[in-house]
Amino acid sequence: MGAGLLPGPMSPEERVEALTHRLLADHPPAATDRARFLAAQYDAGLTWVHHPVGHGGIGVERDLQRRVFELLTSAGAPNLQVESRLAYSMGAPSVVAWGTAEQRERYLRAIATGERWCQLFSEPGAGSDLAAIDTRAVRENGGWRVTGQKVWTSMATSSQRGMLLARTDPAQPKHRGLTYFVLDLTAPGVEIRPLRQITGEAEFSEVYLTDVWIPDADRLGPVDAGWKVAMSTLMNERDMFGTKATESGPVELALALYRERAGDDPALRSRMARLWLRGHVLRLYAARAARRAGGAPGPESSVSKVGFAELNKAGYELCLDLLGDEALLYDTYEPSGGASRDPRRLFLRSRANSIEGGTTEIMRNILAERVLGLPAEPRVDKDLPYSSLRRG
Amino acid sequence: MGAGLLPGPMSPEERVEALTHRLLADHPPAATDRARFLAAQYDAGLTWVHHPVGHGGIGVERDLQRRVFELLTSAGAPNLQVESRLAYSMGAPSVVAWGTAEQRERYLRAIATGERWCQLFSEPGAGSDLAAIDTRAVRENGGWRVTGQKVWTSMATSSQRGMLLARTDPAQPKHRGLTYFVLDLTAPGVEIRPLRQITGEAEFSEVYLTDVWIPDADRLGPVDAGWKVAMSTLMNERDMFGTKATESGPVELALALYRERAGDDPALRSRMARLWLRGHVLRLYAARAARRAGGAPGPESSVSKVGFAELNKAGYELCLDLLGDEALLYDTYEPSGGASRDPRRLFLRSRANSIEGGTTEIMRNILAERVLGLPAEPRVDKDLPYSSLRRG
Amino acid sequence: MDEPAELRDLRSTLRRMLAKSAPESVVRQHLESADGFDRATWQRLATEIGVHGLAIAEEYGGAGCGLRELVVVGEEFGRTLCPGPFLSTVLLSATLVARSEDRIAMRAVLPGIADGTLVCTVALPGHGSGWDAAETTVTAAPDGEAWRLTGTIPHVLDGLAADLLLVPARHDDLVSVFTVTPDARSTSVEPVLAMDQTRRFARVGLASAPATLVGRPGAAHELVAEATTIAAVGLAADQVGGARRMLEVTTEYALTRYQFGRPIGSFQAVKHALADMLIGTELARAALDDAVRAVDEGAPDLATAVSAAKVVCSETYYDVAAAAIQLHGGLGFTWEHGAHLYFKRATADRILLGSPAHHTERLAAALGL
Amino acid sequence: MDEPAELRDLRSTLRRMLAKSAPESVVRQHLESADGFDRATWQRLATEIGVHGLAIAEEYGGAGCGLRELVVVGEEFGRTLCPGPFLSTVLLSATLVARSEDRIAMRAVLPGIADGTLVCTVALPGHGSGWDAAETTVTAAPDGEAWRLTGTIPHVLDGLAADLLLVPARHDDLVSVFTVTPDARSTSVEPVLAMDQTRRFARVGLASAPATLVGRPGAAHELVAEATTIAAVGLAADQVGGARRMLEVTTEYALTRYQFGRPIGSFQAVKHALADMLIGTELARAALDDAVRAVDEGAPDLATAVSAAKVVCSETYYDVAAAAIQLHGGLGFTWEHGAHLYFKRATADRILLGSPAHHTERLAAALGL
Repeated sequence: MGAGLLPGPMSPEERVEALTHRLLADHPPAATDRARFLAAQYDAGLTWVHHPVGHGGIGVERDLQRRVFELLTSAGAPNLQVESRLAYSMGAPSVVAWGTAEQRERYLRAIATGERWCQLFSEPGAGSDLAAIDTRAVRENGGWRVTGQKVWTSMATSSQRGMLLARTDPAQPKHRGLTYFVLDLTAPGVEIRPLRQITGEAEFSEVYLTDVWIPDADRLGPVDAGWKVAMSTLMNERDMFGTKATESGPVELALALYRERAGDDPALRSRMARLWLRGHVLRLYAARAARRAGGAPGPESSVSKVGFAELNKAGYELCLDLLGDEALLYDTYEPSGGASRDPRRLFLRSRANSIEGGTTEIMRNILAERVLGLPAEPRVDKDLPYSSLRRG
Repeated sequence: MGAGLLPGPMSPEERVEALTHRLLADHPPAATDRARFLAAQYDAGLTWVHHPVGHGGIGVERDLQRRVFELLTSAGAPNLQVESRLAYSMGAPSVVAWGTAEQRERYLRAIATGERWCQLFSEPGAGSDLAAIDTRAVRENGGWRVTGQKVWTSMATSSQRGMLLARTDPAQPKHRGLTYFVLDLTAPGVEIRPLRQITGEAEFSEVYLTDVWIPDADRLGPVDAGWKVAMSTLMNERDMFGTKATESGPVELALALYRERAGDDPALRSRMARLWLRGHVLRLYAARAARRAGGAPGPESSVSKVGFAELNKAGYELCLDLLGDEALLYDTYEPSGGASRDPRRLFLRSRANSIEGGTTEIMRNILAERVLGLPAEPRVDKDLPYSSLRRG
Repeated sequence: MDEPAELRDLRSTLRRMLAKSAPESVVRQHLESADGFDRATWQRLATEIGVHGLAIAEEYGGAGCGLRELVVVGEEFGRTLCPGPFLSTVLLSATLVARSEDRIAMRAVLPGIADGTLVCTVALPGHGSGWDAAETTVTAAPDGEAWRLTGTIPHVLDGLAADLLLVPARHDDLVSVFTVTPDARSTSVEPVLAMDQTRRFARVGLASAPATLVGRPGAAHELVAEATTIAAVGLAADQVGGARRMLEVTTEYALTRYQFGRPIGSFQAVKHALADMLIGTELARAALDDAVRAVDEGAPDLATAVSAAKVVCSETYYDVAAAAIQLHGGLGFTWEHGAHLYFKRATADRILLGSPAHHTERLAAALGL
Repeated sequence: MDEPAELRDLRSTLRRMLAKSAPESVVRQHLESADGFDRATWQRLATEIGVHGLAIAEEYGGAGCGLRELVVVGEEFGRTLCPGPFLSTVLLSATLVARSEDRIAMRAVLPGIADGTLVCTVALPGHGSGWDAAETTVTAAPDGEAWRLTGTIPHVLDGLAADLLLVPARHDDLVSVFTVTPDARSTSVEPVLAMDQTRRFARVGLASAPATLVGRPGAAHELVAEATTIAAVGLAADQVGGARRMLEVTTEYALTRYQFGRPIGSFQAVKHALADMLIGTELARAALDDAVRAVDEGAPDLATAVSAAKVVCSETYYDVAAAAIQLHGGLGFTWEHGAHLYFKRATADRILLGSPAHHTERLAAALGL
């Protein structure tokens, strides 16, 4: 059912509302199979409203997608932004920017109908220095043979595909010899191992690739241009981190504990007020940045990233102090896969906030260099072939 | 009067005590001309007890000098460590380490009898990067013709000589073409201009050198080896900063203001206790470092330097908050040359503590590199001729 | 900058004008002048752009805009350290008189403020924590239709330059606001030196000084609270403007100052310090915008939004100005370089209209902690 | 290190022994064991080096040394996370019993601690701020010559492993210390999971449990205060040892981990973070040394010196361990790397025997603020 069937001249807002209501009327979520509902949503151009017609959109402003999700969520329909976060928010924009017509057709529909993707960039030797990845992809049989080790992969076990960055030409400088693939995780040679962390959970995985064959049709973007593709993926990640962090709410938790336990300790009172203030200002900033950006994430998201990382750490530290002696205890170190809201677990978890998705140090570099225009540090590795670099 | 005239076998402590008492008995400070007293002190080997006999010492441990000064001060005698701080504590050790026999004879006696020295290292273009100095010294007439501008010189107007670092060979890398001179400040071409600062005072000067002629006899150390000579001077400065800072006492001032004004504000109370604690621990550390070092300053003094700089800033900030609305006011911005103890003036003055004598950033580099052994950053200027370097 | 066009125009007009009327050389001329600013220049800002009357109603000679416009002025003045009684006259006095709804007082005061001919100040009983009118020690005694005030106010902003003083004073069981026109007989005004060299304070003594009541008797608490709340947002704008300027100046220095053969801005220590300055100013601006919104909408969270902005902007300006000195090294510590003027202003701005501790306390109370 | 030779010898002997008996593999084996340590290894430390009895008088099987020696042990245990009831048994229990001057109790308890056969703990009523014996909710009732205790203590360190509990309990108007030998009938011991995986806590319930008085009736306040004060110095040593270790490990990592073609330790951000870790550990050691001096001399500034050390060492260890995780990047956040074990221990050490807030309050009181 095309957009053309709708009555009269309407504002984009009105069109989006009307289309969504019609989708919900034609396919009542309670009575419709999930995949069928999602396919109908895609065909109605309501998966990514800013995409062109035929690619899950109707070519209106990206911001209007928010309204679609509001209506869908309150009607009990699936919300891909939450359920397939990486595929929806990071995979799809990269496919749109770099994919062939065939790939857009294939991947966007797959994502729109529920396929989940994970990210296969980081490696043990390539953290902050992401371009130092060592996973090798060698041409073979109209495709690529890939071997290497990836790490810090979220949701690997529940995903069908992975956004993979691999080195295709070690003789070029490190940023230049990389290529981006969309890896089928069921391919032979893919092994996923849970990676246990400080909290006891295994929220991430290590992914071992041993002679995995990838058809060339699953290469996204030109050969040796993977760095640029990966950058467009990452810009969307950083933006997402900002959003995600606003939801995690140590401030609310601390307020609840404060009201329950703080008594009249003036030091705790003033820490509580200060924590609230920090959260308040970061939320104001994030809202302002979202309005300003009109959807396109920029280096400003690094401000939120740094701010929320520090807020979370300070917030859960305050929670711990509010817990008194109970801060000595823990709920369970057994990997439970659960979403425990135990403040002690969240306290431990928050230590990673200044590391994951770009360390605070790297964020500060980005702000200084891209926003303030300060010069990069002298680079010893920039123009040398990757194969000649010192690593470790 | 030589040390040999003293009776029997004595411990070094006893010798120092006995010699000092005899000095005071033979030259009662109240009745003795200052210069004559100082000359007698030098001849008695009590100016730098650790120097060899004949150079103002008796070859005992450096620590024992403290006892000499205690006795002198309580007897009302001059104390060079206070009165000619730079000459006594920085100039003399450099002369001992690098001077010819003739220079030791001449300079040590001059310092011992009251000559004051200032330091002429820093330049507008050479701050943290001290080796970037641009003042040029060219051989002429058995001496050197010097032109350039120095800055941040303490006590220039009350000094007779300056420890001067100048570039003698711009074709060499920047650390290597420097030479160290002891400059007679009354020489033609030396112009001293007061440099006013944030507090309104002009505690420092700029020193302009225009075609100043220095005899080669006043060169300290080999030609083009000035960097090493300067380093030995600076190691003694950093040590002095540690000592000086322990005396400046924002903690005492804050305590007095707190008792006078704080009322029962719990936040001020806890800040006061924390400030006291920081000061307490830094004093413990400084005492420990002094015991450990047995007098020889090392990179540990950077710990004190950083710590006291931060303590002073935090301390005077607390003083300001304790002053309430009076923190809005000031005593006078007229240069008064006085030693005002107004907390607002000390507050402004403290901003320089993390800059002067090596910035906190440089101190952290020193600790990381010299104590922890971390590698230096890539240096773009290390092996290039000074004349080819980019400056600004 | 994603500013609406009309604000952007105001900003650029003002910036051009200030580049001529308040360059650093002019700011420095006034560091030691008695009033701290030049009346003729101050009036020109009023007549040529109408800066002082932006938020004053049209019937009193103003432009009838909101705080949104005035905040642009606050930022640009803060950016240049523009000499003039902006805080005392335009922010505090005009707001207090306008809020009094006393039409006689409004006619007497507002047009003069709008056209730049009247310098006016509020003789607040305290700054960092005591500007509650109830803390006044000045007393008012009736004198026929008029009043006479007696008492001392220790630190009156622009007290020497003021043609008119707004003074909270106690009478019966009430505290009301009065106007006093300083005269040699009943008013003593002694300048007291401020640490912030761009500001002037005076100790004002009133000995049975003739005075006129402004607004309702007993309205002082409310009027002073409203005026200081609005003025705090203007002051927060001053802080954001100053912080932005220090960020720009320091960035520029980090790009052009070479040490160890490369710009100091290429060292991570400098880079990260500047990134923190950037983060601070970005967050401060978000807090400022929100306070402006709350005032202009008369939102229920007004008090919280203003206190939040005052805390954040105070601490940011102070930290940014302190970092500017540090990153300039010795140069930043000299009288000759401008950084110290901003640092001193940041130190004063932090205290004026409520210290961070004071506003944090208000936030804690508002949160019910 | 400018340590006297005898301490240096003790340290190197111990370090050698711990390298064998408590390498990381052994530490990890005990992360999930019930007691958290191995009794045989614990006894070997007693018999081979006499670690546990260093500060116990010779007549009770100890070496009669001072706290100086014991602090070396605390540091080395902290450095390796050596599994064992050092804090509960050697620091708290031995000190409390020794200070009671109750010769019967001393004979019953100290030799067993010294030879490593007796595991003993003090059932403190609270940790971060409540270890004042007066806060106990356990009550004691006389039973002929002996006593019976009833009540619950929620977080008893090494409560499950303990052969003997020292319990402050209330009777009449007094609070006294009693020993209880846990038995199945009258004592319930339920393990509660600790965040610090190197430590074990239990909830101990006493239902008319047979007990023996230790020391004078009513001496609990004094005995617990003395024991916790001395033990706090031992805990500060644990903190210094752990912090030094994290500094070393992170320095090593910064030297060998390459990013952007060079060791991460050559980046100023990493360098300066490590310099701050160094500064912290240096200052913490100075504070620790001073507390040891104060205890061994019985100096009048004892309480101040100990509180100062506990605050500084607590915050340093926490900050250093947190920085260690940050500088290791993702690796530091894994279960596999040891950094999290130190961070968790630092989190617990910060609370045990008084949080920084609690000891700062004591300092403030001592300064007469």
